Amino acid sequence: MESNSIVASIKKDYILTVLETGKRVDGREFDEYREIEIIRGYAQRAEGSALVRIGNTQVLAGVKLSLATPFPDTPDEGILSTTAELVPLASPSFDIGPPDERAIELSRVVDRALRESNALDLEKLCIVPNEKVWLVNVDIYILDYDGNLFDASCLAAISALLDARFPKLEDDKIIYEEKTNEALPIKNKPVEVTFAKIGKYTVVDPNLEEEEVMDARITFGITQENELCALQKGLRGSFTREEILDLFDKAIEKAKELRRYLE
Amino acid sequence: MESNSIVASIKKDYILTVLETGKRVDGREFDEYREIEIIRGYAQRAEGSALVRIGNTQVLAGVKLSLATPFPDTPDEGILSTTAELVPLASPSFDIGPPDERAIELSRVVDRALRESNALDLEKLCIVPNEKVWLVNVDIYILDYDGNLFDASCLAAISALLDARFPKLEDDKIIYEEKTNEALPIKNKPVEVTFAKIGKYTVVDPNLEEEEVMDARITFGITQENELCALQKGLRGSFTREEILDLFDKAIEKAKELRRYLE
Amino acid sequence: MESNSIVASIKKDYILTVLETGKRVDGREFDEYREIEIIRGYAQRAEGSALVRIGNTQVLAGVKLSLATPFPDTPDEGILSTTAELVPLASPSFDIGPPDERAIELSRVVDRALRESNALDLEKLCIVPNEKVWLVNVDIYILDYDGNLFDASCLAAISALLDARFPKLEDDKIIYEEKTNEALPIKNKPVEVTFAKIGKYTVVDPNLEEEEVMDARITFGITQENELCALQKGLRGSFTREEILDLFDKAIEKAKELRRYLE
Amino acid sequence: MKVGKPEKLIVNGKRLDGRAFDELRPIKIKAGVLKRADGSCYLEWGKNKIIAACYGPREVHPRHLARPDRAILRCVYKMAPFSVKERKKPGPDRRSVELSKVITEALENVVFLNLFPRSAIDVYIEVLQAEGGTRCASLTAASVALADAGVPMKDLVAACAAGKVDGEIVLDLFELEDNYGEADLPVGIVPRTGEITLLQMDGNLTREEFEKALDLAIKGALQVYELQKAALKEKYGGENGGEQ
Amino acid sequence: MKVGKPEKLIVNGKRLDGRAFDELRPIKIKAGVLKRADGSCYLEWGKNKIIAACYGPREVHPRHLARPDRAILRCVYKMAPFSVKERKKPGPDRRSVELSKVITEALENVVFLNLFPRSAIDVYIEVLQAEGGTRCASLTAASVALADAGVPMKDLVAACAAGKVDGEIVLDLFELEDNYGEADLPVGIVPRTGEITLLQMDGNLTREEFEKALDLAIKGALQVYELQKAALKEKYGGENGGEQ
Amino acid sequence: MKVGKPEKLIVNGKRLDGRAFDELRPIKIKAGVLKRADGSCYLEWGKNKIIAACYGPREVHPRHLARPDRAILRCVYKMAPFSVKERKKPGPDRRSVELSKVITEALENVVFLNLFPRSAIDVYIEVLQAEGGTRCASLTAASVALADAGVPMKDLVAACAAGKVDGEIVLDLFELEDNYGEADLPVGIVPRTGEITLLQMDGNLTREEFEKALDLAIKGALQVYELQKAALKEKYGGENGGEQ
Repeated sequence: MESNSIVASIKKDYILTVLETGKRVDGREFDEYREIEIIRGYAQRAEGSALVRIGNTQVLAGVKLSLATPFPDTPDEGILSTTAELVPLASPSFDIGPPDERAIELSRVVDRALRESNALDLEKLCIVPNEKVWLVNVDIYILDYDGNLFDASCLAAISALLDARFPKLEDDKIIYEEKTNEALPIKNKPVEVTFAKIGKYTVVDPNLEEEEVMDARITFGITQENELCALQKGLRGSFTREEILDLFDKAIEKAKELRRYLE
Repeated sequence: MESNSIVASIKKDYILTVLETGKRVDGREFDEYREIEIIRGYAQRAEGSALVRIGNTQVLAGVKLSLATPFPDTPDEGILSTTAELVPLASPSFDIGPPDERAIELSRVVDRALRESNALDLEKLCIVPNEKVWLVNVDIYILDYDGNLFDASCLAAISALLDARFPKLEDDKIIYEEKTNEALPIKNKPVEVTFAKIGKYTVVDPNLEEEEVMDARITFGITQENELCALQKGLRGSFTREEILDLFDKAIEKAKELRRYLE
Repeated sequence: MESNSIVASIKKDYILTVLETGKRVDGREFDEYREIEIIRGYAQRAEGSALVRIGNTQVLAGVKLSLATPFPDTPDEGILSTTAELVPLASPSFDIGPPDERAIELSRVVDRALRESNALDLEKLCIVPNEKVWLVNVDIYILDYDGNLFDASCLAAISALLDARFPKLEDDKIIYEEKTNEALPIKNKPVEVTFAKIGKYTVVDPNLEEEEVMDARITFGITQENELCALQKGLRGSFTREEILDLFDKAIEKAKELRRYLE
Repeated sequence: MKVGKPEKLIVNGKRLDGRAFDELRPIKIKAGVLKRADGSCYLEWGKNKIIAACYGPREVHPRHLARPDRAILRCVYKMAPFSVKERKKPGPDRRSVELSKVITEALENVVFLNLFPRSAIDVYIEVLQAEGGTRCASLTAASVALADAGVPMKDLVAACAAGKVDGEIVLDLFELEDNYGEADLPVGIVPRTGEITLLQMDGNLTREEFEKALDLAIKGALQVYELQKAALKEKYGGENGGEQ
Repeated sequence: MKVGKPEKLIVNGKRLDGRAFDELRPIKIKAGVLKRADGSCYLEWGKNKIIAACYGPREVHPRHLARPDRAILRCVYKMAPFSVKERKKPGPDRRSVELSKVITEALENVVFLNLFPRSAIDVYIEVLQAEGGTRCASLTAASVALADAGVPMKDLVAACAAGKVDGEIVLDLFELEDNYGEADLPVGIVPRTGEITLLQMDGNLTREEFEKALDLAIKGALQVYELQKAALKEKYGGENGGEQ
Repeated sequence: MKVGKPEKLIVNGKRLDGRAFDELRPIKIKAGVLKRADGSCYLEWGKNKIIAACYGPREVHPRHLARPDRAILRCVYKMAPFSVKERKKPGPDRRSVELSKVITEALENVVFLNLFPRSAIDVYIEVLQAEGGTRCASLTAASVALADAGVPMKDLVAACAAGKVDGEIVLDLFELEDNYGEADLPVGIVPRTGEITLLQMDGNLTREEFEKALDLAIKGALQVYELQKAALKEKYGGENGGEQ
């Protein structure tokens, strides 16, 4: 995701010059998100779905339910599986083919927030212990990439889970055409808050221009109890202990803002 | 399958010059097939097989039978599966590796003709509904590529199906060494007829030289009742409504010729 | 595994000059192995393991047991599966990715020696005929490549099998944490002896320098009864009938030496 | 018989979704819906939801695919895992490969590829919600995305299917008709010239039925063409120029 | 015990297919059977049916494989899905990869690779019907395909296996003997020099048995060599020149 | 509840393996254990056994990955099939891909990549025996392998995890604690500067718990740093120079 040398360095100089004035290239404050919009029920063949826009970034998540055998070590729990596709439609830097390391990291960090916050009550997704449980697939589809995929993807995933309704189950077969009114057993609504470090400055919700020059990235997954449920530092740059603790505090504040979009 | 620019354009000019005289580069009429030969039973470890030669093009199809679980939406039907391999032996333009888009298109268009004409009575391939049915694999192997793979492959596939005999079934196990006398339940004998459009001319059964310069290709799958069971237009060129209707009529005539080789 | 032209040819000349004096570049006799060391139980999460060093070549083999359905044609036999990975850690010539032809050949030649000598009594690995048998995976991991992978890998594989103990089996589930005292049913201890032909000279246990210039390679798998259980000639060079018979005799002698490390 | 097949697909002269035989599903087209892509199109066709994006002309990767005398056009048709009833595993299946090929070939006809030697023009099509007829819908959307990217074309390609359902020739099959009907004939046309650049059929049609279906599909495609143009006009303005 | 194993493989001093211990299966070789390939060979060996095709010398793809001082030789052994009892899934398996490697190495010995720097010579081998012994049959066919393509070689490679069946050393194992016998020893030789360029064994042989089997295999390969030459003569004429 | 979860992970103020809350497992580090690699490191950390090897700076393959202004660093984390309870199938899984990425990024911080334009520095990490905490152990070993290869670095990266188990913040989780504990926080630091270059967390921590765990992990990493330096000194000698 690094741009090539000279252009990148000129771009970075420009962005830093603006940051020195206390503003960002798109006019935002350091701790300000771009405009956020969430449209639930966007993809109606999914059991649940949500399109999330953060500025020009667009992410669509769809939830599909099916039946599966539980894992041997959790015989009375359903299964949650999260994937992300960086479809080439969304950016010239995304390629056709199996998920690359960026897509894998993205899906795993979102999965971590969902899983570790117990967003889904997996025990309630058990139908017959050891034999049959609900498999919940959350597929995250990046449609337009203008920065900050982590936060947008996590918002889309949890929104799609909130939107989902169980389909009818008849003699062990799913009647996908008939959705029931029953929602999934949601126990927590985690959100992720990402900061970019550019030179000595740290800004929330980086847009693409900022991501192209950032030195480091850090993502906090925050539960509705303001606890940390996931954390991921990225890129070559570093953070000090103090920066991390400070950003954690900011993340808790931002998480409250984001969680308003989940109501 | 396009040759490179200058050579291709000289070749095309030459072929067009000949077409203007009402003949083709190999001396055929516009609506004339090359010599056709079909050898059934060529590959004897298959339950059925046929080697088809159209001019220098050689295609071998083999039918293997095995047991499988039926698809949930057709619990009382056997399964037909058609694949094609453009093995690198057959042409310098064929590569090692998984089937490319040419091989996939070829197999799907042949499959379509077999399937939509109900060439095989799939219900008669059911052994125990919901549980066990015959799986019929038709594998098409291109051995020498000198043009018109569609028609040759379809002829080879249906010939191999006609050639096939059920192996002995004993306690739910197939004794491949012992073929019975029972033929597969063949209900129809579709054939495919392919035309190439070169400039304003349209010729049946293009050879390789013609394929290398053709603008468009159209394949008609024709049932023994002279109905259309598959249709596939290919390449960058186009056909007008009138051309298509006219070619359909010609395809019906040519199909009768081809079907004679199936008796 | 060939070095590039000029350097390789100078290297070869040098090695041949030394061979003419009756010695090898590392001072060994033609029929002399490098120092051999075998450490059993090296990888303790495996049911059995062994690290083998022949000179600077290091190979680690691990044995894992699990439950499987037997093959239909051997319903009362367990399954032995041998793989080899040329991990890129071991050599600049090894790549990331699925096993290449060198790794496949290596694993198959070791597998052949184990299988054809009946090293494992597969019938004793049957739990319930037709239903459940032990699957024995032998994974060979090349850690440092300084020549003669065949002999080192075969030594590592058989040593790991000798080291292995069955884990506890409880209600059809394997308790990997609890190893029993029961060893695998070992019936034979095959070893492999490899010779390299460089010009007109043939040396046992080639090191990397020798392998880089060798014309041909031949590997004999020898059972504890001094019978041949596997044979593999490699590379572009050739052997005469007489050379092969002579090397077979030498291999029997060397095999006795190697087998001492298995006690 | 197939599980799930309705007893009848036509009841009292109407189709199961209430349409007349020659009636299109509602179609909504919007050009320029993505920021990163050079051109894009969002299309709703009945319950189908499709996005197409165009990138290019741009450098070709891998390089050996570049052609000295023209651009290469590559269309990739893909379905989102959640776009269908039973989750579709990510990764291309054989059907998607074939559809990508015929859509590419249908569009190669109209793009002036020779203007951009050694370049690539890539069109990515994502089916977000599928209800039958995604092939024609995708080709239609891809055309608009190309135009939105400013790629020079001799015309748009407009597409529509006709088919046979319970013995009747009908326009624009939706999913149930597609699955349980007797024939499906997708057609892509270049409206200005009448050329047909996409044509496939599966099912069973007599010579007469085929002619009727072909004509019906062409008629449908011409209606679709108007909507394509309207979408482009809506984005670029068109009162005092452009198509009219 | 293996399911399907016959009680005996040798009955009254004869093998199950009626052959004597030192008797080859019937072999038929034809050179030049494909139009597109630069050289080709059709071979029937017992019930084995094999086609080999040679392309080259030609450009190397991918390029980084090219060698400045010689051509690379690449043989690819493949089985058709319908060539064996239970359908073989398309795509290379581990056995095919190994066979491709040893066949390539056996032929590298005889081809004058240094005449064609930076080139590739590709040999594709397709097993259409398999009945045991396809490795030697493939190597034999590949040799002829190379010669048919006019690739300069110091000699053909001829191949044949011997093995041990019910305690007897026999020539040219067919499938049942291969599956249920005690040893299989495929040998490829360069007849003019006596060099052995392919040699593998699986099974169990004493020192004496090995020597006997090796000699028998070499004898068989020499018979195969005559058939190879005859096939090339039949195509190119050989009365007044060539091999004789 | 998870099958196999112990009733308690902390009994009488001690952890199940007998350690105190702030106690590291025994760690053994040895530099330069492989002949072929340019640099290498063998590391035992509790029951974890890991080898890391460094190759480079060297040519980049495939070439298009080369950067004109700096070297690329590529770390690959892999587990041997027999390193875990149930055999791990060969080939990269999603977890390995993520770990490779974060380890690479953590090390990019300290390597002077701009000294080697158009080059690659590859670090291969093989987990031979796993018992929890392989991420930090791998990063630690990779650092030493880089140093052993003579790759110029501003410092080593030292790593250690802290976490929460039965409500207590503890250092360096072993497998049972990792699987059944409440949180795991791996941390990689550049000791000379205090920079944190690897940081992940899964589980649940309050703000206070996080701070406590972070500080504990940093403390652990500083201990690990001493062992790394000792290992390098043992190989290269360090009495009269180097780090001291």
